[in-house]
Amino acid sequence: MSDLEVQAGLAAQSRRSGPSRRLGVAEATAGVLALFLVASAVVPQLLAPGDPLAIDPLSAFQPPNFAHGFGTDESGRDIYTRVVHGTQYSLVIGAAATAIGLGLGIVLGTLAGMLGRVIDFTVNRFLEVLFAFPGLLLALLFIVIFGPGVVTATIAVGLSTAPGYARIIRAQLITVRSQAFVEAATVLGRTRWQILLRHILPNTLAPLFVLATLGIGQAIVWAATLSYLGLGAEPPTAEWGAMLSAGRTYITSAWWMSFFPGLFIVLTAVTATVLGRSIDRRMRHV
Amino acid sequence: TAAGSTESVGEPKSGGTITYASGDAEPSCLDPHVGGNFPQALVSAQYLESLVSRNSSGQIIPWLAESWVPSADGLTWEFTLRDDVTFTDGTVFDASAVQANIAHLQDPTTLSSTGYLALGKVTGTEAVSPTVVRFTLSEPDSALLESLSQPWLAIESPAALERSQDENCAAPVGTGPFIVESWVKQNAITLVRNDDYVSPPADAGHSGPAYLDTVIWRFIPDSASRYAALQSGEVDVIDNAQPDTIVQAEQSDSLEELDSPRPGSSNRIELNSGQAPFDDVRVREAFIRSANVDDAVSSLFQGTATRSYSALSSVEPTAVSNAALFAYDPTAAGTLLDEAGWNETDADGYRIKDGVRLTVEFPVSTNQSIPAEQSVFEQIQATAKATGFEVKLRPMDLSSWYAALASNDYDAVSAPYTKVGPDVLRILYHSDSIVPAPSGYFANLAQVSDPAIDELLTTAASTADATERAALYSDAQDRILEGFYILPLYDQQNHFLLRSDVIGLRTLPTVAVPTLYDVWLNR
Amino acid sequence: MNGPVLKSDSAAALTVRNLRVGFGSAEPVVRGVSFVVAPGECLAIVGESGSGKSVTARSLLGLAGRNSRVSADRLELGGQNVLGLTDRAWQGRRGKDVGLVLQDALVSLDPLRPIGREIADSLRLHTALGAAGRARRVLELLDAVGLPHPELQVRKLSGQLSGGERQRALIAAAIALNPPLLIADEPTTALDVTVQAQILALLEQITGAGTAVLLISHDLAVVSRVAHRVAVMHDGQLVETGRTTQVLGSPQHEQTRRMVAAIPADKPRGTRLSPSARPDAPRFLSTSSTLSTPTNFRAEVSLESTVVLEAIGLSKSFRRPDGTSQLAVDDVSFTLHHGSTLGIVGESGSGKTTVARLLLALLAPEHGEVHVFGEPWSAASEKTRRGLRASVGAIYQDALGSFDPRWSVAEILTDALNLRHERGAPHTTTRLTSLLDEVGLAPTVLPRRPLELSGGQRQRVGIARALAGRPEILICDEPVSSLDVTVQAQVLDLLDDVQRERGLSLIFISHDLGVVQHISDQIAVMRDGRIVEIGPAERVFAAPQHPYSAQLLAAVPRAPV
Amino acid sequence: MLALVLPRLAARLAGSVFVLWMVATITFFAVRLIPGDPAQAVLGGPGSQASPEALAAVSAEYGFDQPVIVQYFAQLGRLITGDLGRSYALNTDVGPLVLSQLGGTLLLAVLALILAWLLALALATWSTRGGKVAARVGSSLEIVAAALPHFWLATSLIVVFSIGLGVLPPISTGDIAGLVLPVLTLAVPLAGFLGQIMRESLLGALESPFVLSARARGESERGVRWVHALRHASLPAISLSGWAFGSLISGAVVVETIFARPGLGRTLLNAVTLRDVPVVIGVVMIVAVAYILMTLLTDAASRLVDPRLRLT
Ligand SMILES: Nc1ncnc2c1ncn2[C@@H]1O[C@H](COP(=O)(O)OP(=O)(O)OP(=O)(O)O)[C@@H](O)[C@H]1O
Ligand SMILES: Nc1ncnc2c1ncn2[C@@H]1O[C@H](COP(=O)(O)OP(=O)(O)OP(=O)(O)O)[C@@H](O)[C@H]1O
Ligand SMILES: [Mg+2]
Ligand SMILES: [Mg+2]
Repeated sequence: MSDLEVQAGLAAQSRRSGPSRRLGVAEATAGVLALFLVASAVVPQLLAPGDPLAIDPLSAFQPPNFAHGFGTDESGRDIYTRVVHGTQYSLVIGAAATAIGLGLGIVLGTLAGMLGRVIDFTVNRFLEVLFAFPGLLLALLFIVIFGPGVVTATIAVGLSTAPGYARIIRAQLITVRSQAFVEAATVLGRTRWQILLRHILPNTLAPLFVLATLGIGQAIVWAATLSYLGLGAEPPTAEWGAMLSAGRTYITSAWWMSFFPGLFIVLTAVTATVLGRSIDRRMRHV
Repeated sequence: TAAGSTESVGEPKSGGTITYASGDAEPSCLDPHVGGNFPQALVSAQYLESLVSRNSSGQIIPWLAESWVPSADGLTWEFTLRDDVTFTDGTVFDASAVQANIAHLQDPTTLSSTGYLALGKVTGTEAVSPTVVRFTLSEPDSALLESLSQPWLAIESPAALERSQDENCAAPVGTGPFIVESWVKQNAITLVRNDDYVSPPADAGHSGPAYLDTVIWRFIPDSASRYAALQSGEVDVIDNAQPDTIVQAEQSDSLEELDSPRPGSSNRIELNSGQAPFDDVRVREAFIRSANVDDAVSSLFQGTATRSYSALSSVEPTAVSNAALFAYDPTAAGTLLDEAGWNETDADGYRIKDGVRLTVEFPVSTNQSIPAEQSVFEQIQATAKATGFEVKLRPMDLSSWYAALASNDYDAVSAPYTKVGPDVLRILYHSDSIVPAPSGYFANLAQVSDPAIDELLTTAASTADATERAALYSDAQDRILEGFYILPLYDQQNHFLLRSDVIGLRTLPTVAVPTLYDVWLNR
Repeated sequence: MNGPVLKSDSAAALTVRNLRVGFGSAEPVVRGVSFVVAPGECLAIVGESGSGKSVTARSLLGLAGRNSRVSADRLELGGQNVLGLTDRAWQGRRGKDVGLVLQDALVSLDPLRPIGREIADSLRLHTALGAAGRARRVLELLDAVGLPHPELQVRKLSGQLSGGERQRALIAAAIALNPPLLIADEPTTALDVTVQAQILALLEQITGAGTAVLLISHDLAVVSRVAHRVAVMHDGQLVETGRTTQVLGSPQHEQTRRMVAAIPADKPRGTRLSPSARPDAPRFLSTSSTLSTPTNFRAEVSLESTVVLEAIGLSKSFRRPDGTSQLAVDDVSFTLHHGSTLGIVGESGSGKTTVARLLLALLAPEHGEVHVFGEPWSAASEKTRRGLRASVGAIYQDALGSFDPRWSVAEILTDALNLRHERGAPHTTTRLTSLLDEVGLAPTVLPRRPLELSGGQRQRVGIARALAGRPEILICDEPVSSLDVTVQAQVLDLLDDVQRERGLSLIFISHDLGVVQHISDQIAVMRDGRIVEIGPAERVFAAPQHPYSAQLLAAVPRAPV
Repeated sequence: MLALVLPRLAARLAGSVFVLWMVATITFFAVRLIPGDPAQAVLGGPGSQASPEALAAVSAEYGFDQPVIVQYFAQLGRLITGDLGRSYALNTDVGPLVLSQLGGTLLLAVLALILAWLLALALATWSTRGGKVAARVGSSLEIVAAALPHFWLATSLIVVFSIGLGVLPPISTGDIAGLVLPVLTLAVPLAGFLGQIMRESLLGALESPFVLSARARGESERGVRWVHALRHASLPAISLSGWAFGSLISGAVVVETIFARPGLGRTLLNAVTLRDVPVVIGVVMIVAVAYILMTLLTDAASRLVDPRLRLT
């Protein structure tokens, strides 16, 4: 699940891609999409006035048509309405899982990077152990122990991304720690804590903001996978992953049921990635 | 197109390999004595046979036993066995073989659960002669024949049973039309024809060995892949077909459908009458009246399932159906809730009483309920909400689901139970079944505790006379239905889809498992 | 230094007429450059950073880069037109008709391939030579460029070679096919003087063999040694071209004069190296636009004055990657007197930076001690030291890296002034402005971050930060080595002025002997972690006693002034 | 040389053993936290109607009546002797079971890794060939591919290739054809990731001075890529392959279920739902060993491609 490491690599490299201050087509599109997604999450009623849970068995399985732009599902619920209203769950799952992963990662990574060799060694072995677990198993065990649902799925995804973040943070911290400006601060007579708080942490954590936007997309994809395994959001929550996996059953007879939630998952992940990388570029080339 | 249109396909041809894809879990043991669940029944029906079978009108018919006579007091039964049958390992089928099987089932180390329970009243067996075996019972058991017809009580080679359980689980030896050749875990079981086969049940389509050379028995848990595999011809028969694929198959020339509801109970939602809020019959009725099941079934099953108003499967001749009790009537439901004291409504539109919300905890086993059924629950959730019920659907894996049941952590639940004959009612609704087994398992999930029902079911279980027995079960069902303990949905769905060139597939009318004995390939 | 005389243009190895190069839609960065190089002649293009030298060089091989627009009236290699060649045609000429040694020597060899393979590449691409033949030729080439033990070197990766060795390998690769024209872009920057001398000798030898050489450099001293003719480039144009002696000896153009003036070597202390033409000129810079009069104040510093910093028998070793230990600093002792400057010179890896870090107590010595104002410094705890930290400032070679990239200049200086809690207050701003004024920067830089500053501005901010705590000792580790000569001159002048005003004591570390000579009272020559010679600057330069010092000094190229 | 390598090997080995031990420990206790009686798992799984005697007998036989810590050390003891124990639910020894499932998963993961590499390489080289359009299309493809959930991709592939075109089987068939879709399912999202990395580093390498030097020697565009740039571009992707392997195993849980392939993923999923502690531990241990080996392998591959690493 440490797709984040990949992202870290990307984040580190995109430094090189040059300071294009102009808004690219991709960025502009991603911006518009992001606005739409945020609006869907905050004021879904505005974009889709219907009730996402309202069933209408008699108009089940309708392909996209004038009344139902994205078609209807097996219970006759309007898929467009559900997708729009589901944004909040998916975004919250994505954001919260990332926050949890990142939070844990910061604690572990900082411990490993900052406090002596013994703790570094211990935390490192611990991370290695977590890496040796398949990420999904970590999530699986957690959910089986604490029961399925949006909250546990979120925590599970967060937990399984934490080692990835921790590794990145540790590496970043070690890099920052050895940089000349840290020595310069020592020469100016600053204390360890002052240096940690004013220089090391801000410089370590700043790139993580970007990582986090990238991680959100991945978290949503993982949460969807948990839904597929029947361990995600509880019905009839209009969570995308749950909709996607419900629609998958009817893939041969009602493609639209899985296509639109799937499309939104991919779009969200892509939007987050594009925006994250663009923000990163801008931040680096201030 | 629907199956059964087997006219004019010509003479059966021998030979060929068929691939059967099961959506059920892969058994951990191929011997259905051990444990005893449906997946085992499905596959073991191809290589094991029972003493008796049942025909499509519900009558018990001979199989390995040619005839049987109960004593007048119903405490002993003598079965006359066929004398021309040998097990595929060469062992002779005789009275001692039957004895060995009953002993195996009753041996605690076998870890039998279904078979063990079915033989609850059997205290001993005796070989009267090589072809006559006598069963001794502690009390009359009107369900004995039905029990013995089930695949979980099939007869295996006594020599094979002597082997270790591991060996026996991997390749049980019976008298059936096929022989277990190999089993690659998580992939397939390979069965080959028993060339010496002589003992089809009385209602079989032909005699002598099976037509097919080989049967590949695969496990494809994902329903979409299973159907895709059938469509692409990768497999020939699939079970647990989804409603939408059945509808598609009906339009296809290359696919056929076989619908064979399982016996025993219907699929129903059981309301936990043992605790609030469903300890109040008015609330139970209100819930049932507030659930729009008809629309749900017709939209989700698209005509592949018929609404049930009975506690029993429609294949059970003794089933009682009462549609009037389950009509969708939200107004009546509202009135009933008012009467029961749930007359206030909170901000979310749910009924409350003494500050407590009218909440129905509904754990759903993701392993046991197909997606369409889970959607039925969602629609019930949505329609019941209009009346003021907050139904909390909780999907969980099988172990967690049983754990929730064991800790009485449910108000509604749906748990099918397959058993041949109406005796299933005793298992499901006798108050004895509320007492959990040491494992926490109990069958009376509605927690029906009605002395009158207990009395009716106990009497029926030991009543030999068919008419009398049917009347007793009918009375019991009336009481169960009128007590609004359950919300029947439909029969336990058991749809098979097959390629059109697969001819002669039928299910055994016992527990509706398919038999490949009569099947031949028109290729 | 009289090069071969060109009879006619058609005999030229390279003819360029009105070359213009631009990127994207921006203004061209090379604007109408014309020159000719004859076989056996070395033409040097000099000019300050960013004037377009490298772009010109790359354009001559059709490698100006992505988005480039190249146009010219004539562009001929060996008399043949190469304008508008297809990429494929260019591929056939590069390496064969013209060799290019890129500016970034340290990173111009593929770090994943043995250098033998890199050198053999041109042979593989342009000749039918078999593997064995190529291997033989590679050895010859390495021998020719003066790399000892070629047979060992060919298998090394560029990471295993020193800067000078890499530069020589690159030259070997460029001359593998004896191209009639060799273009060498800054072939000696970032090299030790001794290594630099070897490279220059090599270039001379190549020219001598009849190859035309186009040398690009911003270092006039280097140029004066090998070039027959010099072309001065400024802002994309050649402003002055002529014989080396003539151009450097009596510079005509303003830009040329400024560059010549900025050469520090041999200029006595106090000599201004930079004119004060800048609008933000600091108050103590002389207003004269040419060289100011030397105001020699070296005599004012008496060796008997107070000792402010003392190093006693410092040693420090590091573990090498292979586990063995390396003595980076070995028994180093010296004293620094109030108001004086101690210059430390030595080749790369001789331990200069390590000494600086020991002096700053960023490293603990294994043996020996550092005293500051007579108090224990290295032996004290960091807590005790913290009180004295303000008196010991530092300026780093890598100014950019020494700033927190997230902080603006204002934040950096506020922090250094210990005014964090009064940010934005009017009197804070006043102090910041006056501090910037001291180093000759306008207050407009305050909101900018280090990345948004030019190299010279960054180094000045670094000095301002060091001065903020009003230190009495300033330790400068290569403070000018990454700067352009003209900017370097400004920084050196600034340090001179501050020292004079404040009576600062300086440790000045550099591998550039010219710079050190210009600024130091005392000089310590380091080699392999030891100080091989220490003494008054004039004495060391005039009469080096240690053979190594002598060798070092002999290698310094000097501009004809 | 040997004297230098040996201590490092020893440290590495010790680290690996520690990781395995911790993995076993965490799994053991985590699985014990799951509600449900292990004896029940032995007796035909949840919902079995086992008799009290049977439960007691099983508890005694498997030691479930002992304190958890005793069971833990017993389990550890067995692990040390290489005995993975006996499955509660499957009536077999875990060792042979897990080994028999390992092959399928490993084949899937390795093929997917290789395919992902090839796809990523192809995409990266194509999209950096010059044109802006190619670059845009390339990077969009990569980002979208990386955002595809396995289960959705798998179904879509089945719909297109098995049902629509009828060219590939939707389930494992034991031959090459049956491998194509599962491998594609796993490879495409991974290729998206690797592709992004590779393209970035390829661009970096193509702009580096040593490539300019090579061009100045007359190297062709293809030569520049194959002799220089791709090698550099592949380095970060190689070091990520260890991680990628882990994520492939996670993906295998889904892919094996959908394509009805035997393998560790499916085994694991079943074992977790059945509370089959020994099987869960067995699978996790095997995966951990595979992960450790994979990390060793990627290290070795990095050394092969990057001779600088061989120097130290
Ligand atoms: N690929 C490019 N795209 C856009 N601008 C470029 C490119 N290459 C160089 N430039 C610009 O062209 C100008 C001249 O650069 P060039 O590298 O030729 O300077 P230089 O004289 O070699 O300086 P230095 O002494 O620092 O090497 C600079 O302003 C630089 O930013
Ligand atoms: N932290 C360190 N760990 C290991 N070796 C080091 C370390 N710092 C310096 N060295 C080694 O110590 C020796 C002296 O290094 P130092 O940086 O002091 O040289 P220098 O004279 O400043 O060289 P340069 O002119 O290249 O900056 C070098 O061989 C270097 O490799
Ligand atoms: Mg240049
Ligand atoms: Mg240094």
